[in-house]
Amino acid sequence: MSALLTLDGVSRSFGGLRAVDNVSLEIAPGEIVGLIGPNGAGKSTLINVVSGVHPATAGRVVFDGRDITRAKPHAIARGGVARTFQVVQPFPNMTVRENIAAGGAFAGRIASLKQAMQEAGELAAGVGLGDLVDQPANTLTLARRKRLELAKSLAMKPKLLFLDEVNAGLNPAEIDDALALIRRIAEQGVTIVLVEHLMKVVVGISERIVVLQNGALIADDTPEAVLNNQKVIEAYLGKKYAAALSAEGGGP
Amino acid sequence: MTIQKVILAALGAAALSFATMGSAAAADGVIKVGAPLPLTGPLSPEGLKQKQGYDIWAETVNAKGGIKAGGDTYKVEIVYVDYASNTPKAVQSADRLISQDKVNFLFSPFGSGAAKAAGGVSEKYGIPTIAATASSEAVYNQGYKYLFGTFTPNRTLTEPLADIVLGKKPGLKRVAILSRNDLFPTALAKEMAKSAEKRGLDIVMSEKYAIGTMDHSSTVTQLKASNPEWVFATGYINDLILIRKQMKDLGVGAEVVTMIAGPAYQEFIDASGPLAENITSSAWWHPAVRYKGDDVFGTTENFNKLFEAKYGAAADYVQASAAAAGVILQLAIEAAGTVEPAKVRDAIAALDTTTFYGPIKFGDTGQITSLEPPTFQIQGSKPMVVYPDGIKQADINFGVK
Amino acid sequence: MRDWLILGVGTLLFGLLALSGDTYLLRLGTMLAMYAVLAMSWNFIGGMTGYPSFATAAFFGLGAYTSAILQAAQMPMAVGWAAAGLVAGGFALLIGLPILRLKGHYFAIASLSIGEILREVVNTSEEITGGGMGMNLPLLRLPPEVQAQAFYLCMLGLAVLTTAVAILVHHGRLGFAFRCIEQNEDAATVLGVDTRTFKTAAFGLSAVFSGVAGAIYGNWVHYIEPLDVFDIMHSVKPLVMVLLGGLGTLFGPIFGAIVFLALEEAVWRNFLGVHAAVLGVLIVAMVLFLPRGLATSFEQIARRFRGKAA
Amino acid sequence: MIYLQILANGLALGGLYACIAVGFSLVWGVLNVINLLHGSMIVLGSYIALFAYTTFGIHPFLTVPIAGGIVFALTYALQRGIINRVIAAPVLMTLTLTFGLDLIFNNAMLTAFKADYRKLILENPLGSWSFSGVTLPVDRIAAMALAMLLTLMLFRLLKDSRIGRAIVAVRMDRDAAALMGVDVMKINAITFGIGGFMAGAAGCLLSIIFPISPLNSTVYLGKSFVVCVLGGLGSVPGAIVGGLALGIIESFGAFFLGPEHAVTLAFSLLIVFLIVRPTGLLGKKGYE
Repeated sequence: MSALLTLDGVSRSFGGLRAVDNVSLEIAPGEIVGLIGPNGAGKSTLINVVSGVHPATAGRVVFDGRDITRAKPHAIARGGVARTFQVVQPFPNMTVRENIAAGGAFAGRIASLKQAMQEAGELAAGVGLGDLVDQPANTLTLARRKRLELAKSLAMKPKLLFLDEVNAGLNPAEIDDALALIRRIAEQGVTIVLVEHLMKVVVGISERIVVLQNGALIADDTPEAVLNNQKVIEAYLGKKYAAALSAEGGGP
Repeated sequence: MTIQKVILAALGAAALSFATMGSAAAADGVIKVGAPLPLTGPLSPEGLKQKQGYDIWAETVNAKGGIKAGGDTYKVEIVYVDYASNTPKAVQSADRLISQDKVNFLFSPFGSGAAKAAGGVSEKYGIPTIAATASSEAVYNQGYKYLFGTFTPNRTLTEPLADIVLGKKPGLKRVAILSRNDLFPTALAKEMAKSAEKRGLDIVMSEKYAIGTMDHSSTVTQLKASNPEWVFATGYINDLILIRKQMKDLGVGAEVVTMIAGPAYQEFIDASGPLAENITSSAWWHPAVRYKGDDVFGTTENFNKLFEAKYGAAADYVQASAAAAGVILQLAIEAAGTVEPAKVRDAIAALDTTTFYGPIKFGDTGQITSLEPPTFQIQGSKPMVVYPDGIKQADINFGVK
Repeated sequence: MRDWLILGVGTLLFGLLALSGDTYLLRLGTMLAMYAVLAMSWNFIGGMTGYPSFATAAFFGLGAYTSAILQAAQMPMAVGWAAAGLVAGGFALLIGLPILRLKGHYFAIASLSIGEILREVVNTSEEITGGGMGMNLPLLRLPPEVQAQAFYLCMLGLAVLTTAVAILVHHGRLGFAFRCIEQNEDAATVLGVDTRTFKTAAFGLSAVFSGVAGAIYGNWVHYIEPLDVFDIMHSVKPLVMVLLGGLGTLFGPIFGAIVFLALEEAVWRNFLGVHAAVLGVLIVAMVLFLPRGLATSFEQIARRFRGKAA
Repeated sequence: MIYLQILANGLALGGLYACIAVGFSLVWGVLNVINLLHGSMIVLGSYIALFAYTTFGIHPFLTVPIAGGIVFALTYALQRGIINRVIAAPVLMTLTLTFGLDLIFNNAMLTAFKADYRKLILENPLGSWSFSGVTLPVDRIAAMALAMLLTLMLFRLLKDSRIGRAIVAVRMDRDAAALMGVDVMKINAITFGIGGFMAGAAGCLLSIIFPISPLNSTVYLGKSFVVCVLGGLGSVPGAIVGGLALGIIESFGAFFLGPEHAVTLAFSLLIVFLIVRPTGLLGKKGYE
């Protein structure tokens, strides 16, 4: 089975800084992949590279058999790559319904605006915002905004969905709800890349975990293998502490 | 919220007051003359001058009891509208003055362009209109019957200049022409080029500068390189003050430096100080001319005296021409014995008289033909007439450093 | 549906005004229609899409000159008007591609400069445009009242057309995209909105009708000159009208145009020499106290009253 | 030789342009407000210099702190009283507001001073310097030198003083500056005032060079725009580089293309720079 997304030696520099450094990676259809790494490891930049916001300065990105390295963000979105933002970005003065409908009307290729609005209502109900469809987005709480963000992405009918820290700022109960929602989405056949800096959240749900540090890929394995990977532990805890930990023979 | 209410109320009141305004009927015994003028915006200095001319005429007439037509006597009222130096607004103002304020006659807006544009309106309504500041022949050759102008064509400025300069310096050959890229200045520059070519002069440089030019140093540097004997520069007063200063700064001189239209104004002399010395210019009128007229002012001296008493400065050609426009209207109304527009129009066309401004007679197109514009030179910080010989105050000097 | 009804009734009411033979009233009506066209046009890019454009004067002047040049070459008036819209629209698409990459003040200045450049180009292309001498348009050999009625109806027709297009856009995909861009352009992009194309479309829409308005205006006043048709006030006034009426609303611009014209006329008549300052005071007051426009403020006040009554 | 003269003309002109634009650039860069009043403030400075010279015989160069101070007070008050109320509003609002204020202000000057062009004529003209065929007017050189001195002082003020550091902090990150205890509203007003001071000072220096009239304000404003974009926003050295560049370009442009194209050239350059190099010649990152 061929990969849905292939990154081949992808780099992205800002001035002298290499935010993403020679990353090669394949994601198969239907997978749930966790993308983790400490703050500033280049996770969000990698998403920006794939979604075309900051195109790669070197390497190749192939999605669904097409080279999208230089494609425009909106074209990539219409091709089936959706993403949520780490800092949620709703259209503040538009209603929940309109926010979601935008994803359907433009990337989801729904020809009729009416149809898009209707489907938006269903999606809103699906993420638990059914009562709030006619509220302006800027009146929602953070947790609800995150769900709105999710619903917007779903309206795009994506093949591949990047979820950038959808759980940040949520309390444990809200996180559990969110994870359940993500599972349901995955069951519908959407490939998911879950970006987190908290390892705990991704371990339970991911089939595979990819670890970035300083822009470079340092691990790509099953959750268990990654948890025991010395380099990963070092990346998270610092060399000294990691060495002490492994001397005690314990694991995180 | 209360502030919002207050503002809304104010806006509403303003809109209402607007709706109920206008339609003031012409009172008996008053002749209303509409005068759209550029009282704000780039042309406002000219507009304000024109207003002074109209005002002094109206005041003088009213002080003497008004205009007599047939058995009736009329006071004069001038209805001003500021069109903010915006030509279409001038056209609209003219329309409004005629159709809404019911003026009996109209004075054209400033300059050839606006006078031409507004000419269509007065023609439409058949309202006699006098243009005090439009010289371009294109204004008058449109077949309009109701438009009359007090300026002779532009070539009547350049021709006498060329005559007197070459009369005194037959060997002079090299002319440089510099003009502001604007209606009157470019038209005048073209006439100058014609006058020069006709006399076999070499035009060693001919450049236009953009409206709003802040610096002429490149042009003046080129001017220096072309080594002219006669520099002919047109523009508005600010351009000419700056050009003159930069010529001095960069050490450019010539036998003759002519500037139009700045030097006719006292502001040019004040603002240029010693640099104004020996600058030559032409204008349609000059306070040094001496005419004995049949009008309300009588003589040129009397007009000058009244003007100085009222405004504390000598009149220039714009102010005089504006006052002359009033005088012409008055003479025509008195000759026609009525304020009926068509009859007054015929009376204007038939005028053949002399006023403080000079002899008045209009050609077939409505443009005045009887004036002989004087040429003058700034000498000892004063404009001195050097041509024509009849009113000459001084001989032309050569050499501007 | 409601919007079409409003347009229909409005058209009928304003159409009746044409029966009046009062040339002054018709002149005001023509100005009003022209202001409405310019304000509606600006609303496409400035209100709906949120790009502070100062290019209205550029499109207006370009339209006026396109039409005047064609008519000077003996083309019929209608051809001149149609060409004006096409040229202005095409020019906007062309220039929009590069400058719509800019945002905020940068875009504002770039759009402003276009008018300045066009004015100077027209000023220096003397052979074609007459330069600073301006251009005369053919006079119609019709009685003044009939002319006034004809130009009023033409300008009103253009205003109705502009409004109809605005209604379609407002309720359609295009307007939806404009609003997404106005709200958050980056977010819109990753939702699949082709922002460049839509922005350019908004800019083009704002140009087409402004261009035709310039062309009709030229014939109406039968004399145009660069200083006038490229006057920066043609860029600023529509913006003030839209702000007055409510940014991004559908009928706000028309409402704003009516109020603005009434104020302008009242101020202009009653404050000789200081009308610019009075207009300035109004603008300042509006920005400080009515930032969301009259229509929105009326609504708010009405809601308050209803709230109190209940 | 003529090229050397054109270059000298351009440099002298460019110095004046820098002097016109530096205050405007500061306000734009720090407050993110395009101050459309700037041109009128320069004109006000010129009138103050004119009256100081004709009434009291004070040399325009000595009037610089007086005119600067008066315009500082005025602009400080305007910012405190009016502009601060909408400082966080969208670009359109602040632009429209300063446009309205300028209509009021310019009309007031027109009423008070009339539109007539006046000129400050020094009793002892400064004359020109001439060496190896190149002539330079001394008044321009002196004005330019004074302008550079003022600009340098502004530069030091921003770098070394407490207020200067607060201004720079606000420019970098308004919210962070507020969290650090900077009174942002006050700094806004002071910045606006400093912009006004520079405008008033520029007006003084220009009074001996250009005719004076309220109608000049739009020309000064237009030049400020171009200089800012050329040099890069909010950067003091940027205004100098942008000013000199514009002066030289206009000078040679007028020579090669003809003076009627000088204005077109400046604005075309502005658009090209906005699109191709929005950070200006110096490449400093602007503040949107």
